[in-house]
Amino acid sequence: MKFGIMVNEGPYTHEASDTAYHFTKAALEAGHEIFRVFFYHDGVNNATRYTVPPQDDRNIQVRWSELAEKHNLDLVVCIAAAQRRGILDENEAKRQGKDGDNIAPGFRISGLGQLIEAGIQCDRLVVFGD
Amino acid sequence: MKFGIMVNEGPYTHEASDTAYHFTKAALEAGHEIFRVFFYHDGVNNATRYTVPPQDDRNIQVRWSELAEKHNLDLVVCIAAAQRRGILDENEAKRQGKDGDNIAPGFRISGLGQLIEAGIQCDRLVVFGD
Amino acid sequence: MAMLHTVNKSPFERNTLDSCMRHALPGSAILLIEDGVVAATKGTAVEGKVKEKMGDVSFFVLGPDLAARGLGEDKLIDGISVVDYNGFVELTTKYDNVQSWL
Amino acid sequence: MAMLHTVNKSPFERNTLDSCMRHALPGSAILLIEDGVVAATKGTAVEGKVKEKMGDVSFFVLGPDLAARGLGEDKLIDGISVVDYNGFVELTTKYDNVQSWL
Amino acid sequence: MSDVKKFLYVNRKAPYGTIYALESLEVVLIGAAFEQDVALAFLDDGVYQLTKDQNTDGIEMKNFSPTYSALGDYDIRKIYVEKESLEERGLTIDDLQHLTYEDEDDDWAEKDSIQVVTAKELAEIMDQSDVILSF
Amino acid sequence: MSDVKKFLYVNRKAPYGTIYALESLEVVLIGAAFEQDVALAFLDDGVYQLTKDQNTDGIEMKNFSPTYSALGDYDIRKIYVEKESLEERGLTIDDLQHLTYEDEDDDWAEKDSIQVVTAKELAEIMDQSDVILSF
Repeated sequence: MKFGIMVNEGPYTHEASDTAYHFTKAALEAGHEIFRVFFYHDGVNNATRYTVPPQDDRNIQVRWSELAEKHNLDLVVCIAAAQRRGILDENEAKRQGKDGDNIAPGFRISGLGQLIEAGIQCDRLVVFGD
Repeated sequence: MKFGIMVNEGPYTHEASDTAYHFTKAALEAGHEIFRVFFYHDGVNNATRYTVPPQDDRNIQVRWSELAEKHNLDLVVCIAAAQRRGILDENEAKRQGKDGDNIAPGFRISGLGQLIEAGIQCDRLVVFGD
Repeated sequence: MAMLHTVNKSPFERNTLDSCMRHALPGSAILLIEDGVVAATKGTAVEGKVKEKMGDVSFFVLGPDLAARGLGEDKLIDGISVVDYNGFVELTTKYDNVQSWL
Repeated sequence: MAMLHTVNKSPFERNTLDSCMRHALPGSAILLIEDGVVAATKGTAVEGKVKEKMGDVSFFVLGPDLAARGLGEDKLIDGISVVDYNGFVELTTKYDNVQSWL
Repeated sequence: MSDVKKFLYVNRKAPYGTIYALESLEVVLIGAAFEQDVALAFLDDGVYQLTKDQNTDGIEMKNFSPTYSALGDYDIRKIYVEKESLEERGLTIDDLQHLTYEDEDDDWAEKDSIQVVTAKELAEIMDQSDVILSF
Repeated sequence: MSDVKKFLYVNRKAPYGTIYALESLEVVLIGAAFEQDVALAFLDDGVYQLTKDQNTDGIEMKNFSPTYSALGDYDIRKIYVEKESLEERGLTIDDLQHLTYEDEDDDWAEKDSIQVVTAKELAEIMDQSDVILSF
């Protein structure tokens, strides 16, 4: 089956991103296709490479980036939600006149249409949030 | 009176930061002292200068930074909470080997002791959260 | 001591107001803010509980949050006082302490 | 169609499970995850409501979340099935659709 | 798979206290361009999103409630409000905005977008949807 | 103002679903160095923070529950658990970790840190506190 995944909360604060990660990994292991993981609301905060979690805890951002690399996942961060919360890639930083960017490897910034497209294309859209 | 303010949620997602801001401003206008504003949990996300809110909406970070400048406020971001969520100043970026920082003017990163101190020193500690 | 309690969540969504009312002593006050303001309106499923507690405890509601949600003061339960942010600050100084029910 | 509903909040804190149960049709399933798993345990104030709904709807609970909260499978209401993340994925494929109660 | 899917946006949270209502609306507006079969459901505290006379001057947030009245122009005609949720909150349909659309199949007559439905009816609507986005 | 203030940490949320329980504990540990009069209250879903046998291998989060048993070493002796909250959740004191401290005034005898209190008693404890931190 073809899955779309939506992540609506930031890392560490809510379990949503953890559950979405374990679900995505299990779906891939079962041979399903992950069409896209879409990060919305505070979910965009999963995409900052500036996090430094305690050494004895999981690194949520790195875990997503590694899963994306291994399975060629499409991790999409909503641009409107990202602007409100300070998640930038190089292009956005330039466009907004900001002096740096913080997006992590494997994530890309795009529009809400990517979420609707996932809804249309996928057999199941599974939402994880608060 | 001497007030301590604690902000536990990020900007835009929850109203907590807005309410804390309006409370702080009203307390200052009434002649009270704001000993410190302490940002904890997702509250640390108020301190990123990378946000670009829509033009017809308030800019929560800028509002805090300006209030701090005008009234010489002490805006403290918890270091442990900031590390988990990707909020860095120049020192922290260097120490953690990150290639940039995102802290906004008027905020400083420090430890949880600053919160306890506010509890000891202030007549009232008012907490805003989810 | 007399405490000022703040409640910022809807009583229809969370147990926050219930828990606050269970622990608010006579003579204390409850200030409804943010999504919590909906508990101050008439004709709701929680109106009875709020009115009962009003015998013991003073209720206040944050006006700017009420207005944002389109809830006019004509919709308020009688006896609940509306305050603005200045009034919120005043209440924290008038009562001996503040407890935020998060 | 038969829907898989997910509930991730405690029934003691929020109205999520109540709202889900009010809208879950016979033949659908409810999967309790994250803080929602506490609704699957015996002897609670919501046990009766859950048991009543079990006549119509299948209940599942996410094992890793149960274990994290120190709730052993011996504490579960009889008839609620434990699944792991693989089982969660399987349920989403077995039912026609998924609705997350956020 | 048919060409058109039934999208249902489920709104269960009050506005302004959290951002979910506003950001849900942003999805709806973008989604309207995709020519799918779109419906919105307002239940639990979500019904507060549709109240009349919202005034956000005091909290200094953007008042996004006028956007709901523009949904008709986006050809969004199915707005379901749950009866039980209104009653629990002491609200009636008269407390909500009057939302309409123009029906091109009926000489552009102005019609009501909001339908008050029971929980049982809403459960059926949910059951018949292909994509459910919850906010 | 007296030299020592009564700090009360109010814990109302379940662990792991959100980070509040863990980050509350981090404040408690730092706060212990300030020689104030410290008490912890666990009510509503906060009582789940103290359950025995938490195993987070499956969710791959850090299991922070062993930290509660170290609180005695930080001289934190007053841990209040609300009776009504336990009952509503079908829990008893036996479902919780056994937390203790050594009483220096009583020849270092090991004593229970947890006291099960009623809502009414907890209300009085809250009322007598100088600084209330809610998580």
